[in-house]
Amino acid sequence: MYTEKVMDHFSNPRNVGEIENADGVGEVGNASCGDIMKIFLKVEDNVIKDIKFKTFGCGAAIATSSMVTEMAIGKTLDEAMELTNAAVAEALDGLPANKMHCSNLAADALHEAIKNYRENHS
Amino acid sequence: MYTEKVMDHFSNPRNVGEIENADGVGEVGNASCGDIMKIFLKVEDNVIKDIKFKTFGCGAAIATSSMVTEMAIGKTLDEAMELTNAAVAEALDGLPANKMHCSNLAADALHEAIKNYRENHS
Amino acid sequence: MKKIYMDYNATTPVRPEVLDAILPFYREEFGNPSSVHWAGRAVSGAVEKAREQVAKLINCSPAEVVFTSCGSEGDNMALKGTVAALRDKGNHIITTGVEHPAVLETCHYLEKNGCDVTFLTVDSDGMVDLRQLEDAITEKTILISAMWGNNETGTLFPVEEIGRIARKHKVRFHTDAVQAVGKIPVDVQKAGADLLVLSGHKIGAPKGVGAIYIRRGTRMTPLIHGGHQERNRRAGTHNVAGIVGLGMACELAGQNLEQNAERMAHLRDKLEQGILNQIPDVKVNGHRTQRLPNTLNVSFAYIEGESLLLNFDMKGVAASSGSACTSGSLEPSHVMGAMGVDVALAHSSTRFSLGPDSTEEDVDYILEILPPIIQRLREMSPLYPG
Amino acid sequence: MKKIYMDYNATTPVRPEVLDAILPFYREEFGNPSSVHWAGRAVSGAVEKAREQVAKLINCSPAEVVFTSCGSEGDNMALKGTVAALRDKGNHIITTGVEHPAVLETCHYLEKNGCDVTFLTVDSDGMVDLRQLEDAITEKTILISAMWGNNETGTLFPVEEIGRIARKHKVRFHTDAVQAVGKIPVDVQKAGADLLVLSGHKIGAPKGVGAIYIRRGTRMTPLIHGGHQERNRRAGTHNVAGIVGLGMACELAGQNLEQNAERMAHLRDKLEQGILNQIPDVKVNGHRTQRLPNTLNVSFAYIEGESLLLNFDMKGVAASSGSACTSGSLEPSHVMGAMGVDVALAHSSTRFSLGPDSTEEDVDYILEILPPIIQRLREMSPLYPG
Ligand SMILES: Cc1ncc(COP(=O)(O)O)c(C=O)c1O
Ligand SMILES: Cc1ncc(COP(=O)(O)O)c(C=O)c1O
Ligand code: FES
Ligand code: FES
Repeated sequence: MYTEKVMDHFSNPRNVGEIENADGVGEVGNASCGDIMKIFLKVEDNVIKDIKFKTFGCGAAIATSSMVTEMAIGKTLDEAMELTNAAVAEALDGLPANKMHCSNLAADALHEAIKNYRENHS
Repeated sequence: MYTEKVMDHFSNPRNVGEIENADGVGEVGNASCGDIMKIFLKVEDNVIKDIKFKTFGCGAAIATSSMVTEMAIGKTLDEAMELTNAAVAEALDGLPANKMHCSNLAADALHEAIKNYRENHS
Repeated sequence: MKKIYMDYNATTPVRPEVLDAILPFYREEFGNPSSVHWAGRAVSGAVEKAREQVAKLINCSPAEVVFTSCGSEGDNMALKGTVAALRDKGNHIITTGVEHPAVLETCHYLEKNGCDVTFLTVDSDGMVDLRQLEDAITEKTILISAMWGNNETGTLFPVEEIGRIARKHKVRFHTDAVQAVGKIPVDVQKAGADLLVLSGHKIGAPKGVGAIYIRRGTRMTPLIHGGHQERNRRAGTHNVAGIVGLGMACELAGQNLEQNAERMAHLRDKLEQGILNQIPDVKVNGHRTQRLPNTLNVSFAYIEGESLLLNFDMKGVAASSGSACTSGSLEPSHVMGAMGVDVALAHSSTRFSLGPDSTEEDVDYILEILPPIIQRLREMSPLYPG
Repeated sequence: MKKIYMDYNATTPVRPEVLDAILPFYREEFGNPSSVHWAGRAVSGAVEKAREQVAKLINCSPAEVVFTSCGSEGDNMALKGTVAALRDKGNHIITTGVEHPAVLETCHYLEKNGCDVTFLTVDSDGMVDLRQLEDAITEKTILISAMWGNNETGTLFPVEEIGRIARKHKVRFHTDAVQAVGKIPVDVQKAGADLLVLSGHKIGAPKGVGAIYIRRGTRMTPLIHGGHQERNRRAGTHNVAGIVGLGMACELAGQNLEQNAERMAHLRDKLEQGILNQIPDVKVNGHRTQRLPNTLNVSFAYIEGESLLLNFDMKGVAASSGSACTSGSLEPSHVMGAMGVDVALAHSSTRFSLGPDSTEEDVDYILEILPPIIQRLREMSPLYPG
């Protein structure tokens, strides 16, 4: 049911973990299925230098978490804010129809983390 | 679905035909399935000397017709009047449940033929 | 003894290619298609492939195909599912007097439960009258259910025109195509059908599997509630082997549709002519041109159907009959009755239905054994004038 | 890669003896059991033999067995058929919150159509309270529907006592025994059941066949109207191969019932102990003694079920989960919910269900691969305290 890309990111997730003294932290829960995702950021000169995630959720949730961290790293915060759920799903070569909602977790958590950074540093 | 006895009487029915100038003729129709049976008697000294049948009906109807003629021949009219549908069915080693009504044809036609004989000769 | 099967409208042997396609799903591929693990995955792909194969044969999209356990389930679902879903719209159903019991008995049940049902009459060929159909439509009409091809006589209804009338009056159109699918081209778009039912065992797939086409956007209440299978339209663990077999059978049927139809029609016509030439007092039942290519229904006057079948059977020939005696029911074929065939001839009606494997030799053999059997039974019949 | 199947409650492989019994009915014996000729006769005998085999396993008479296409159909028939037949008696149904969707969804449908349904609660072991059951009975109660063994947790309801209460109050008793039949002794007389549903694919028969026991004299409206099959209780051409397979599977299950149950319980207990000994923060879901011998349901705290299943799958292990993520539905297992398991732990619930072919090696392998998988996933979890 999952694409190869999804299974790759699910079985070898990139950037799992926490960042101590992170510059920004975002946590979102998926209202529809009760799953949870947390993103940690290290930011320098408005650029995401390091990013880590922790996820309690299905295969799609873990894969999108992993993918979004790969897509975000090295981007400016403004660029990262434009990353959409659809873009993440597309980068994974698609998700099953009943799993599209899982991709919401990833981009939302990233955006929350950036907002959190901006609140802390404004 | 039919016993060997039924199939034997069905495939080699005994006493098929008509008796010209029969002493008694009985015809019955089976109200429930539209089938028809006709019995012809030759009677001497109150004993059935010859008997023939014609039947438009299912395998069970033909087999019971054949059987009833075999059972009746040589019997006195009083004895023959006591032949029941159940006895005919039993002599055939039974009939399927949904075919029990067919056996009604045979004994009824025999009884009608005897009554017809008695009416003609009283 | 020679065995000649002339009862393809009753059921068909499973085609060897179908059996080959099925077997892996009884062995290594035993998973539940709803499962996420290896055992489920292979299997769910196979179910979706079969859905495409069915969709292709009847020209719809795979998402419009719902798998069922048989034609009867499909017909029950079409009728009861429509009545439950469109209760707010109306309660009137139009059908015909010659439908299969899966439609007729369901209609009788629905009548007892608040529906009005119009049973259209047919003429002596078993054909409906389109004007009568159109006149029967009221504001409360929610469904027209008219079969594509009749199982007893082979008479084909003008489904495209029925579909046009249904669309014109915005009434849903269901067609029981159990006998038509695989024998003649069936196209749900051309027919303008909203619902269409087919059954696997009539086309070389196993017994116990079927499908219903549900046009996208057609509101339906499920007949079987429960799990999320079939997009919530039919619960129950998939009959994977059966479904795979149905898919393969549809693919095969599509490949050889025209040739098979021509071959069968040729043999059927030869049988028909042979019977009419050799045997007096025979009546062909059903439409002479608008008819399934494989079906021949004849009444041999003065002879009751079951006794004829048993005699055929003793010679290895399998056919079927519209006689009440065959079924153990009380009335002979309701189809013959609706066509105005008299009761004795209805009792005499005999159906030969051919299949893709039928041969010239089969037909020759039947034509050889038939006359003496008929003669013998007629001589036993009190109705026979001699 | 090693493949270990631990999902027998989802479906089972077809037993080789069952496949052997089935195959002739895909080849030479292809007739329709309703036909009177040679092609039908052999087959109708086989269907009746299967009926006896099923009857023997559950201790009823063959005439009380009606073949269906699956457990879901059986449950729908039991509920809807009772409601339609007993409309004059009442409209109240009592069931439990942990039934299979085939019962629950049907009850929700019936609720929308004029029935009152009481959903009994269960305790944290998934057990019903008999007093609560008895108190729920009113003058309008027509049916108690309570499952024999729960598919997710294996918890066994006290069916004999439920049956006694039902009889005492002259209420009909239906039990969904899909998970119990073939795993533990099931006796409809002892249970005092009026209706009982089973499904072939849970006991080594093919998918797409099942049966419902209908106690003699129990008024039922058919779910599928039409032909005269199954004494007018279920129309549709018989799934002959499936039915023959179901019969054989019942016979096999009956032969080895106790030994299989003991073997499975031993292995299940070993798996349970092994998990509890090696892995912290694990909760066993379901009753610890009143439980199917083959079922183990555990929640691995902090881990979501689907991600666990996928990791198992990568190691060749097939199991299942009560997580919403597995089904793509919005809510995690309603069974866990009814037992008061908190949402996160419900998401974590994982079911291992064993079968007669499960081995010690299977269990050892799982116990070997499990700890690192759990460790890895917990380290990825934002809920894990570390
Ligand atoms: C307890 C229970 N009831 C009913 C069913 C439905 O059976 P089937 O899948 O044959 O429709 C299942 C199986 O999923 C079950 O476990
Ligand atoms: C026209 C028609 N409709 C419906 C059915 C019922 O199909 P099934 O036997 O698969 O239930 C049949 C077959 O008997 C049929 O010929
Ligand atoms: S005589 Fe008609 S069913 Fe036997
Ligand atoms: S995160 Fe729950 S279904 Fe994907």
